[in-house]
Amino acid sequence: MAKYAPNLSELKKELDEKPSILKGNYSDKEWWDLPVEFRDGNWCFPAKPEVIEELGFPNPRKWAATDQDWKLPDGWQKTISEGLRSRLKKYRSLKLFLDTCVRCGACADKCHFFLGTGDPKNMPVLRAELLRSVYRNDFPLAEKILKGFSGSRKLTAEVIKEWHMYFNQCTECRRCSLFCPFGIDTAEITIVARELLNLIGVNNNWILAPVANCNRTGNHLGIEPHTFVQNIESMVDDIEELTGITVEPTFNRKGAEVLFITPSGDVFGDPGVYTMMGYLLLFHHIGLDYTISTYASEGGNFGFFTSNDMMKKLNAKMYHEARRLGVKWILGGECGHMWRVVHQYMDTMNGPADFLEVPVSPVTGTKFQNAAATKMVHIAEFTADLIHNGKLKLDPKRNDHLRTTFHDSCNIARGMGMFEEPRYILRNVCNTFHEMPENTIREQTFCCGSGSGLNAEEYMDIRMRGGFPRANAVRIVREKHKVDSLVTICAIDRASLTPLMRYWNPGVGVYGLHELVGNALVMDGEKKRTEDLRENPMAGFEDGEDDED
Amino acid sequence: MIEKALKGNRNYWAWIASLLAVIAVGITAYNRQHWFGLTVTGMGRDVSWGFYIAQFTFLVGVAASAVMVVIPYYLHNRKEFSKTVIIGEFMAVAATLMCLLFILADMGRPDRVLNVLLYPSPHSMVFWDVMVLNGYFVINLVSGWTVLGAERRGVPPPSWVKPVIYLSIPWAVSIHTVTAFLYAGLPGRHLWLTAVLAPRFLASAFAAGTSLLILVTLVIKQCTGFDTGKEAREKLAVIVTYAGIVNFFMIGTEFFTAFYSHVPSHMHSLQYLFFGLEGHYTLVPFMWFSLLLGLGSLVVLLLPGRKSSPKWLAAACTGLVVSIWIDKGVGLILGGFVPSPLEEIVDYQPTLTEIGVTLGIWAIGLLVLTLLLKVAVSVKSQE
Amino acid sequence: MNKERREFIRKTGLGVLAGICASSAFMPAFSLEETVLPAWDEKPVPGKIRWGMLIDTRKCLNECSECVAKCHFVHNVPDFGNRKDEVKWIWKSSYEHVFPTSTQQFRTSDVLQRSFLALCNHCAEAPCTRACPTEATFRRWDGIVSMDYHRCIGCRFCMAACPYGSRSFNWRDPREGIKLASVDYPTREQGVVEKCNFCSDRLVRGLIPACAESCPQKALTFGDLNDPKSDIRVLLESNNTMQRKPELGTKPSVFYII
Amino acid sequence: MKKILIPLAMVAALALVAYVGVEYLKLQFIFGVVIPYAAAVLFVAGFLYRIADWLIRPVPFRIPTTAGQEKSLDWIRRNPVESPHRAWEAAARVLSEVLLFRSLFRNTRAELRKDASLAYASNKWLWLGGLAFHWSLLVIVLRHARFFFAMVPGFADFLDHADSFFDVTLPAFYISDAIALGAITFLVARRFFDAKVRMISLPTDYFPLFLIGGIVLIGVLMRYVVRLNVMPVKDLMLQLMNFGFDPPGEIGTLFYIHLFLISVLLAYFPLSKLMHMGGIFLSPTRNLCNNSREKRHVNPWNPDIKFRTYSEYEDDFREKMKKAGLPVEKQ
Amino acid sequence: MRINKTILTIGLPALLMFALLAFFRQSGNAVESPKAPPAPVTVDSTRCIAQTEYMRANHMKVLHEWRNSSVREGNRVYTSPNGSRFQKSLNTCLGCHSTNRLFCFNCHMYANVRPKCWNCHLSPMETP
Repeated sequence: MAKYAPNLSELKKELDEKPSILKGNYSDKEWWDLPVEFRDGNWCFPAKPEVIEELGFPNPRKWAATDQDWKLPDGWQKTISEGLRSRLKKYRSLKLFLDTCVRCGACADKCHFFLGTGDPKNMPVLRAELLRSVYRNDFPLAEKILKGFSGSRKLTAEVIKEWHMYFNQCTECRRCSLFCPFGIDTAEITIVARELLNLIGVNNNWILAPVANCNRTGNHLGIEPHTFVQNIESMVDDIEELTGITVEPTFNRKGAEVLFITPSGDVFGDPGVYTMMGYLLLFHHIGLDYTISTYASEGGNFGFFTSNDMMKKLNAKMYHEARRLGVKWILGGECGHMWRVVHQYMDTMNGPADFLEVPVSPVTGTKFQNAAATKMVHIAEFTADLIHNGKLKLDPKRNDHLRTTFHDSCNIARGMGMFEEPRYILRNVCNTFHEMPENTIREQTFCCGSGSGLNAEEYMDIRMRGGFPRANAVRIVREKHKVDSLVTICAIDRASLTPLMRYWNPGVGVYGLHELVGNALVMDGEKKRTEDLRENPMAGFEDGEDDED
Repeated sequence: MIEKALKGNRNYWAWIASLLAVIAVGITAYNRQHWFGLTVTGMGRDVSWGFYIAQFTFLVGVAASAVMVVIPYYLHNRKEFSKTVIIGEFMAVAATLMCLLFILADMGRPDRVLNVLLYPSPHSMVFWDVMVLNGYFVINLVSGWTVLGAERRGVPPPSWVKPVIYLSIPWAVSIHTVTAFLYAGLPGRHLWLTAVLAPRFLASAFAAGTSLLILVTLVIKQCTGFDTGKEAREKLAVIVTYAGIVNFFMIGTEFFTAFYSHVPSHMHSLQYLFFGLEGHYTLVPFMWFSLLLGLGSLVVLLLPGRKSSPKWLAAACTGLVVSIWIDKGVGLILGGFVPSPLEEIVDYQPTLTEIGVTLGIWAIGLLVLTLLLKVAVSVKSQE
Repeated sequence: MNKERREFIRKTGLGVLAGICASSAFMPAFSLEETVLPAWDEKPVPGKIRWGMLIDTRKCLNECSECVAKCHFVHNVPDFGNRKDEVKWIWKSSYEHVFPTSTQQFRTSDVLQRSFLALCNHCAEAPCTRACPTEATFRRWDGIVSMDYHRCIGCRFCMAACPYGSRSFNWRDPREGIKLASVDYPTREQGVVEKCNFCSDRLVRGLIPACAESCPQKALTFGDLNDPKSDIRVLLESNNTMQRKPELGTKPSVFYII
Repeated sequence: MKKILIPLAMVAALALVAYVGVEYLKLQFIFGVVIPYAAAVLFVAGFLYRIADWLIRPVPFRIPTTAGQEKSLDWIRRNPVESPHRAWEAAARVLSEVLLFRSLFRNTRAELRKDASLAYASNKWLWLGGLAFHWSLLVIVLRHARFFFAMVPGFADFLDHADSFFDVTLPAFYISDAIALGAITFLVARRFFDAKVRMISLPTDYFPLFLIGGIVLIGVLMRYVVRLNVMPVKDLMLQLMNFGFDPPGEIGTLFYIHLFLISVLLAYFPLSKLMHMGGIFLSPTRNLCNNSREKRHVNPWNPDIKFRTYSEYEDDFREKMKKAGLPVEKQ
Repeated sequence: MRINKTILTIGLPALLMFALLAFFRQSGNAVESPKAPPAPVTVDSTRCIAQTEYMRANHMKVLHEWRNSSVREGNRVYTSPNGSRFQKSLNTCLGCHSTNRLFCFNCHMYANVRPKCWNCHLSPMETP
């Protein structure tokens, strides 16, 4: 971390002392005169040529953002302007959002990157202006006449550098969109800008490598089927050791009732694996007839951060696999952007899923009418329904060693609208839950700072700054209520909040919601539990441990 | 922050809806008055002020009583008032707003209200009253809102608020003094022409306004579970007791001056109010009820231990509020007009329209108070 | 052109016009008065004149109310027939009502039976002008306490301040209470206060107040109190007179011979 | 500074054009009849074109910004306006944006305080100023109906009456005039004094503000200060409404400046950010239902993408899968 | 399908526009386009206090100023630039203008301006 991020006291000093327009210091320059500077920690490594080739993307080459010459392909200006033109035809949202902004500034201080960096171009309105200024120059006739009056500018290599910088300092979290009086969603603009950049080979390895992996092996991490199974089986062993219960997940099994898909981070990464153990315990507890696919082994979709086509391509596997296995419906694990894709895009892109049935919980009989078309249920909805119907034996005291707060992941909050279910579950599985301050939760939640494929190690500087508003909110509940556990329902959050907390709020752990469910579940035939899924001692259960010894 | 007032449970919205219904009645009634003129009220040539001005006078007192929490909290740093002080300030805001609305409702030509500012007349007490009331409204709203806003986001309030809050203390005294001067400076009205009127207003304000404040805190506790603290309430009850005693003492001195001097014109109004004059007895039962109720409430407050029982406290406070509302609102205003300068007696009775408008304005005041307190309680009880 | 225009008005505004005509229905047929130049043609010097009135109550006939009728007709004072909405500029009342603080024991029965005229006293120290928040009522250059109906906000503070009950409020639209209208003076609007103006509208035309003019007994003497040679001053100096409620220090300009 | 002065100078120059044109060149007919017609045509045609131009572009995905609980389990209270599930709920959402500026109501101001801590202050001034600005302008436009119709429509008459409630000046003082001028001042001042907004503001942001400000100011001048005879103005307006081409009567130059600036505003409207007036109704993040899991949304250009099928995958990993005990389709 | 949509999106507003135009045309035909009222012939404008044009635009200002100066200051005489003297009174105006009963209302109705003057003061309508 040290190499790519300033140490905390330096960053704090900078936030305290450096003048910025966030603090009301006027800038003496116009935004288009501000230079773009790439330095350690503020750019992601570009995709390796072999990855580009594997994906069939244009302009594979070795380059770095710090290079003077980015080796853009011949005629790149034309590629960009034609790319933009065709996308304007395809998306009303893009055209409308480029046209209707009045620059009222309501969004200005809503972006976590702006709050963390103080960089004016991180005000969502200016981020969009980066593209808008070029659009205005190339498109509507009248504005062309009024050039210089409307802030139009030419498309130059400098502009591309600026795009690369700032459209990769946007996590498509949509917080700005919430406050915009016209609902202008910078995410829509960032999505298109990143598509355009990909057209001329300006890209991000941390996004494209997982995309290539996912295409080939079925998941972002590139885990091949046998390793995938081994990983889960080692979790099964851990679970047996901790609880004395043998859970029995099945793989690629035809005829199961439910296909379970979760981000591969839950299978491979710490602390996601504990969440996975939670799922396995839960499914065992209720005796769910489910299977896990090694082919559709990824819930997340980095295609979403690449291009519309790529998103569709990666997503197509879910329905394809569900049809092949003949399941009735799909259950999805905890993930942020996975659910944005499933909720808002999947059925449109790869539906209709006529071969599936409207999901019905086999335990409670609840029909998930809200998933009648997609046929895919969110695990939090599923579990909340179980708890509400009293189908789970829970002992919230088992989470007494944790004082929790809940982080709404941006996609689940503003791209799906799920707020109550996870809170309901959390209140049922643990006894101490405190909300963070009101302007930082629910629909106003702050991004972890590393979403949308920016979770790269070399990007640590920007990530720690972008996560600052979230970390600051956690700090407040930590000081006020001694909160030490940040619960979330997003795989990227689990991966990215962990270093963020280590950086800003050491001592705060990051947990998946179903990890806490797994802790609290009282399983039939289990042995005396004294440790949570992380093998940390539970509070208040030590006596039992002594007895056993 | 006001968005907090837009979130509430079923009871909250039912309360808001019923207030809105009453406001609608009030608007309808006012519309009638605006169209047909003030003839639709009970006022007339001889009793030319009535219910509206009575409510106004009473509510100025309610507004002024905010200092009874501001002084101990900000001047003497008594922490037990920390939760009550915002309620006092917001009550002052709502009460001042009602005062202004009652003045407006009483005006024959509300469309010309801006004339007061366009042709400022420093020799007129009304001009000063409009100034101090608007000022008090702004001071309390701004200071209360700012302090609450700072508390909501967990930061210290900006430094400019302190002077504004200190300013509110003499300002509170001024609103009631100027209001008393409205009456006390008129040559032909013997009931009002007394130097003790301003101090009497202040005493009754600190008794009735503070009682109302105690009642509001009790209602909040009942409805939201937000408790401003027993200690604060009991301290306020002490203030109520002494202010009440001073108030009744001053009423007594008025009686002495009038009846011992035996000047007929000085006695007439008091005779009309308390004993009836020339066959007119309309207000006599009300005035005695007020007097006995007020004294009874004071006795309850003075009895040991009764203050700490919420029920007794609520009863005594309600008693004092009603007593002073009758005495200072209705009695004082009507008593000033009867007998008239020509020694004629004309009884006054509010009409339904007048009562409708009055209820409407009270409902507006309660609505504003509810919204403000909803915000305050939401902020104060946030995690 | 004109015809077209009228045609248009007829088509578009018949309703509005009808309304206006209806409201004017109570107006008798008459022609407007010729424009007359005022009795003085310069801006008056403040304080030079102070108009006053002396009422010789001995001459006043109990059954006569010519002055009241004339005044109220000339100034379009409405009559609604009830006390509550009553508007009056000048009226007759008993001794103990007009002089409540001067009632003494054992008055002659003559005085007790006599009726007394009451009207605005046009006080030199008027409490009403002090109370008015907009200077809608003010003391003019010639001592008349005047009302500016265009500025009055209808707060009725002047009514509370007036110790003589001389002020009336338009509780309702006064035009409804005018049976016979005069063109010499405008009507008032609902919601403003009005009172005797000492016929400032007539003074400007060189006429004396309507009440004084109409009195068959010539009981009312009007004149300049600042002019020692004026009739009123001569009478004041040769008679024992009194003012209403002199103890209040309002210095009324209306005097009574009892 | 330049980006403020240039639009200001532009508005002044436009006013000067009308002044010179009418006062010296006597082009009353051009400024009173020709230009207003041209501007109206440009406005209507341009506005419709821009709307149509948006409408013909598809909305491939259902992307509402969800600001409240979606419809899920029956016992979970959902938020029908912030996360609309039915069309009328989405319509209510759009209307709440259009009429009440719902999203701006949420506005906060981030404060970076000492010791690197953030606080979010409730900040509704922009909401209030914007609301005051738009509503007062709407009222002003509607009550101008008295110039455009021989018989004034009832609601415009009512608005006129309510707007001139206060009996202050002659001719009657309009409350909306004061509010509009105040709001414009606030919006300009905000662009100038707020460091963030100053940076994002372009000349195109100041220009319409100054233009509208100029129009209102001249209107106020005409009504309360200079005083024009409104008879020929109404003649002209009625004629314009009837598509006549008679030369206008004697009207003060100020009126022509007022009319010319309005014409410029009308013509400029479809070319500029002012089109947000139409755009707000079409915003896909606000006008779509959040029910994409329940009802299928169709993308008219849904591309046909070849994805890696299971059989291709199995072909690659068959041996490894078999070793791991995974079932395979082909042996 | 898409073409239909396009036609609909352009066609509908166009239709609406056409309907609006038709409506205005129609309403225009119903009433002949009225002109500003001509100066009433019966008025001898040389005797008026000012030029007709000035009075048309500023009569309210004149009346307002007259009222203030006469009622509050006793300044009752107005001397016009050509030396004629008038009493500052609405009656001065109506002395001439009452011959046309629609004198005020012609324009005031045309412009839909309803001041409160006539609530108290006589209008030409109220003369025989």
